[in-house]
Amino acid sequence: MVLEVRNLNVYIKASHILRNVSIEMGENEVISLIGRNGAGKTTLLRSIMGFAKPESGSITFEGRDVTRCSPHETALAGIGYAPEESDIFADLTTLENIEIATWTRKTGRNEEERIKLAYSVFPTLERYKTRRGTQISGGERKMLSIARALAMDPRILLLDESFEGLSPAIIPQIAESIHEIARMGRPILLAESNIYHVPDFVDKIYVIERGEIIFSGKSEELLNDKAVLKIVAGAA
Amino acid sequence: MKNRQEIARLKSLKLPLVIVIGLVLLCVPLFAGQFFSYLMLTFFAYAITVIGFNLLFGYAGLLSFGHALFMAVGAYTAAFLTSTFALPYMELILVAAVIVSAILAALIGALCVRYIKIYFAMLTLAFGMLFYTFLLKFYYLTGGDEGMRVLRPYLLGIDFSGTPKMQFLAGTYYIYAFVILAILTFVMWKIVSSPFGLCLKAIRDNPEKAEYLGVSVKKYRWYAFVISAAYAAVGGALLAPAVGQVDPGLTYWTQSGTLVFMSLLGGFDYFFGPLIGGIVYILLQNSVMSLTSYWRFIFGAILVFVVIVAPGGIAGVIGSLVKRRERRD
Amino acid sequence: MGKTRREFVKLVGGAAVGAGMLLAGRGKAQAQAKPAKGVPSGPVRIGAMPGLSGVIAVPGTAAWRTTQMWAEEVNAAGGILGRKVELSMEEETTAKDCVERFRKLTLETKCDVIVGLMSTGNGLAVGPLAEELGQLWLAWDATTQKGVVETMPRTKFSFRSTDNEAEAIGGAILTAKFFPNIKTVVGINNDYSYGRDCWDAYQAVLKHFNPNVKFVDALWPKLGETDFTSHIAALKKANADLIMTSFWSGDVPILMKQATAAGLFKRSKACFTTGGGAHYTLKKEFTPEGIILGYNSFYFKWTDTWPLLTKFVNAYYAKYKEYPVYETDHAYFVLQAYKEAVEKCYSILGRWPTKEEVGKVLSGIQVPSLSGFRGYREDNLMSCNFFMGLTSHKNPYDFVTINQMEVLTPVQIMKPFAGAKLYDWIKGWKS
Amino acid sequence: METILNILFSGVFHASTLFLVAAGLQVVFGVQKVFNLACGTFYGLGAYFGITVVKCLVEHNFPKALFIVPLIAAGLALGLVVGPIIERGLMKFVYDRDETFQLLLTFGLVMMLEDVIKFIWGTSPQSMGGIDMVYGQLNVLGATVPVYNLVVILCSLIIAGLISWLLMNTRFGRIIRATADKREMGEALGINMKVVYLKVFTLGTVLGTLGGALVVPAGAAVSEMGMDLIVLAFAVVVIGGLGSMKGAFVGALIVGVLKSLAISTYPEMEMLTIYIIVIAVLVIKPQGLFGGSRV
Repeated sequence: MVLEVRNLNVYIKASHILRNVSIEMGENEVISLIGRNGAGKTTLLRSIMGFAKPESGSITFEGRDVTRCSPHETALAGIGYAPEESDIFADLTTLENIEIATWTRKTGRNEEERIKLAYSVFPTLERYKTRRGTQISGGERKMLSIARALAMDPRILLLDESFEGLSPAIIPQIAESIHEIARMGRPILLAESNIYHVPDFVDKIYVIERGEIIFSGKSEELLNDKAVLKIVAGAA
Repeated sequence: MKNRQEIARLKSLKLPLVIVIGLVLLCVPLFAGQFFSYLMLTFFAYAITVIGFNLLFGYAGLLSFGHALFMAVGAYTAAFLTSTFALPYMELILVAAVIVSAILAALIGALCVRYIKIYFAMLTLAFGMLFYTFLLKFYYLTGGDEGMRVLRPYLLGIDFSGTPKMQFLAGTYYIYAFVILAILTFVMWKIVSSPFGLCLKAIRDNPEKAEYLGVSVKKYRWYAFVISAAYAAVGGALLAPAVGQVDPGLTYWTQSGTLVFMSLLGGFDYFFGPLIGGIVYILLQNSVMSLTSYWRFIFGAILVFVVIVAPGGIAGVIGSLVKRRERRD
Repeated sequence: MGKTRREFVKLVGGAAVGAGMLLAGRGKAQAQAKPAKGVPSGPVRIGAMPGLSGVIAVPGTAAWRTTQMWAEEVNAAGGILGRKVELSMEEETTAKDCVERFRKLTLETKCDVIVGLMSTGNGLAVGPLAEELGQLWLAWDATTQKGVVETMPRTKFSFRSTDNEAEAIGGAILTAKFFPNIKTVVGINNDYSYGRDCWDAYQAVLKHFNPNVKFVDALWPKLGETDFTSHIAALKKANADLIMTSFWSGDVPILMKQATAAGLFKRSKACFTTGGGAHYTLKKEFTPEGIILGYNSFYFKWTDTWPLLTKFVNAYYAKYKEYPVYETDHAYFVLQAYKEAVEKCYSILGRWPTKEEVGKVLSGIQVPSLSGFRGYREDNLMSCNFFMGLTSHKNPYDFVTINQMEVLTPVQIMKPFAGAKLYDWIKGWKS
Repeated sequence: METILNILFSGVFHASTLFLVAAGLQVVFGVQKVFNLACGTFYGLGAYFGITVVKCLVEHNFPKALFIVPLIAAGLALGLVVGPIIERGLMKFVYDRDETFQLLLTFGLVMMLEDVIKFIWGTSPQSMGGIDMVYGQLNVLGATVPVYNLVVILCSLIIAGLISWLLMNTRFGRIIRATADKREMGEALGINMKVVYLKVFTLGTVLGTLGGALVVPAGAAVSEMGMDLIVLAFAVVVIGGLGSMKGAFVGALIVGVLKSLAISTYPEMEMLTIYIIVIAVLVIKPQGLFGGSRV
């Protein structure tokens, strides 16, 4: 297992947001975390990153316990993160946004290679590399957010709602880029609220509802589980 | 939720305690020296101010760094009425102070409540300093840096000028101030436990949600601002005759800092927190100032310590101790 | 008190030992181990209220140091009538706090006398309080003046400092004397009552001597300002023959320095009525010769023939590596006056006097102080000489001193009695 | 003409020190979201320390004309020592608290440091004597300007240039701009905010101490010099826009020149004008003139 979350319980202020959540991510796996808004997807991703401190449970990444790691330590360990809001640095150009990720984590690849890698997955971005974060479209921001995480040369990627709010024309394009990243041998965790956006190359699906994992399995199995399907599909 | 429980517990357990403490405070002049009574008198004035201040700070979550302005408004009202207009009726002074400060606060508040957090703090600071400059500059009206005399007021229309000053302050005036404090504390208690008070808290915790639920956020903040200003003015008006002189130093920005300090020291999450903070601050200042000329350093260090180690203030520490014991029981 | 005030004073007058004799005897006085007969055994409690922060910190520190030095000296010589002196210090801050601290010193510490306070605002608050509490208050520099009008013409317990505008009047007299040909004057004074009153009084007096002089502009930096480059631009614009200022604290060297750096004194003369308040900071490098500099009531080298001064200045310098400023003498005088008043009372009554009795003796007292004899008038205002002159570089220090020193007497520069109207008084002068 | 130049020079001179202190305030607020009331106190500390260092060197026959070198070094060194001590010793504990607490912490710091200054240097005004006059005066179209004042203005401009270069062209600068905008995202990209905060707070402190050291030869150090400056620096950042360096620059110029102008034309209005502008800006454009852009 590359990433293993065991019995995670997370509270925000007094509310119990994640209840005994366990997920596993194997080598070369693309897994999808499906759940309605407020079900706890983002909190789970943020807990893995170290933004939210779990009350109990453990997070193991490549055999190392990262439960209590601070976000930058988690990132340096090799977990890339593209948040729901993209969080592009508005004052920096596209290129500078990507560059920052190459300065922090040192890997076998040098900075140039990593920037080139990011551009190769998202060629659109190269055209806008001198534009500032405020001057690019929503779809490009999503791309840049993922590209930036990729430029860190991470072992795995956590992508939060990468298709949310995008025009149907761009979704396949981004999905294809994600697929390409996965083919490079980087496992990906894809959080998604809309079941219809989940790409078909996903290997495993977890469904989260009110902070609990209520389903895990292949996508075919989910299609057969009417009860669960009703919960997630109803939200879309 | 926590607060409602707290209120319920307070009602059952703490009410007798509050009454006992109140009675002890009232009887201070009987067993303590005149000077200690005088200190308590200044405490009453500050208590009224911080109790109002905390409606804004603790309940509405708005940090005013210029609240000393309204205290000064109250104090100068007392000065004007007693020395310039020869109208030394305390009740009139109080009413005038409330009216003047409410009008001023309504105007300033209308601008300030559009902002929160650091912007609110800065804007109030700017108004406080504007008023400070005004008091200094409009020399012929306000006496500039020399300030103004505050003559002894009539209480309930009775002239006490025959009584020696300290006897007056530690006697009649003491009781008078205490009664006003008691009434205003009770009124504030009613305010914070009313739907209005609960709304303020809801706004503090989640303004978007409150707006969504149909609460007019700005209007509520504005009300809170005006009420707290009126309280501060009453505090200032009560303080002025005790001191006998008002000066612009009352509204310098560090004075506003003192009010925040008191609330924080006592614990602004609790209704009685600022009162505890006020009394501790005054007693502490009294002894530390006599002890060393570097008392500012000690006070700075205390503030830093409270901010870092005990942000809940004294009441917060007591509260958590009580809770721990309850849990053990 | 069976006796009327007049009788009491007469008695005192009869018994008054020559102050000079007291002075002479003081050094040799055997250290009395025990209090004199009829004197309580506990220490004499003296409350001191120096300002130790902000602008008043410079004179305040000097006064507080002097107070401590005086207490040490007196204790070493056996105290007052054999009672040790014990100091209680409370800082002078805002009026509200001063009132509180004054009450504390009176009611809690039970001080026999309280000395101190510099700010007039605080004096206005504490003056009436002292009367109400029946507490002797000997001010260092605080008055109870509202503008130039004394608010407490008759007091029993509060002994105020010299009139605020005295230095400005002296400055104007000397301006007329030293610079009779100036035609235009510009003022730069702090934006508070002292600054405004000084400017008004200065104008009135100078007009009296020199009716043709024009006052072209007045600048009002706020108290505590530490950068005057903008004001200097305005002073240059005014282009006057003379610049008058009543600055007295840390702002003096700053103004002097920045004005010199901008070449202001190449064109204009100047009158720093109270600049001596921080005289040792006026370095020769940036202070021109030949401008009027006032030292208030104490000039650290006004004479070589007054041993008290020489001894004190040397001791002060040895201890603090600074030369004392005027507030030292205010501080020294009030304590010395208190001590001698108590001793005089004792010589009549044979017991430790009450505060009221001490107060009665203090009215009209004359005692030797650092700047010569000085005293309290019958209206309980300090009365002393003021020292002013033209700056000079001819001295062994790195700062300026004055030559052509003028000693201005209280009769010249202070209203004759507390209730007098200042401007009527000036109008009545014969030139 | 001469008058206008005089007003302008004095205004710009005033602005140049205001800028340094306000810039220190801005950089700390921009990244750490802490409104540092102690920035004025750092300015005072720098002034006193600068005097001590220069006096000591001059006593040991250091060439007077070169005093500006150790002066700047003293300002820098002090900031580099004091900044990290305060950041590691105090500030780091309150980063996850409400900004109110952070403001109050710096308020406590102001009270403490004022007494520290008094304890070390006493209450007497301190100056370097006339050392700044070794540079002489310059006549510009009839206006006499002390050359040292021009040196201060120049230094301030150079520092402004350096900061802008640092922010725009260095990795550290980009990291500052990125984290000022979205701190959490920076962390998620592996940026150690502890280190960033330490550096930023130190930078803010250095700007204050350097400002104090630079300005003091032209005046004197007095114990209250920091207190009032906070209020002016506050006016600068409100007018310029909180967190914006450009805002600090323009705001300082506005406040400096305006103050100078008011003093020369209508001295009664000096401070009132500034407060009225502050309130007007807050009411009309609460983000300040450059509030939109960050750092």
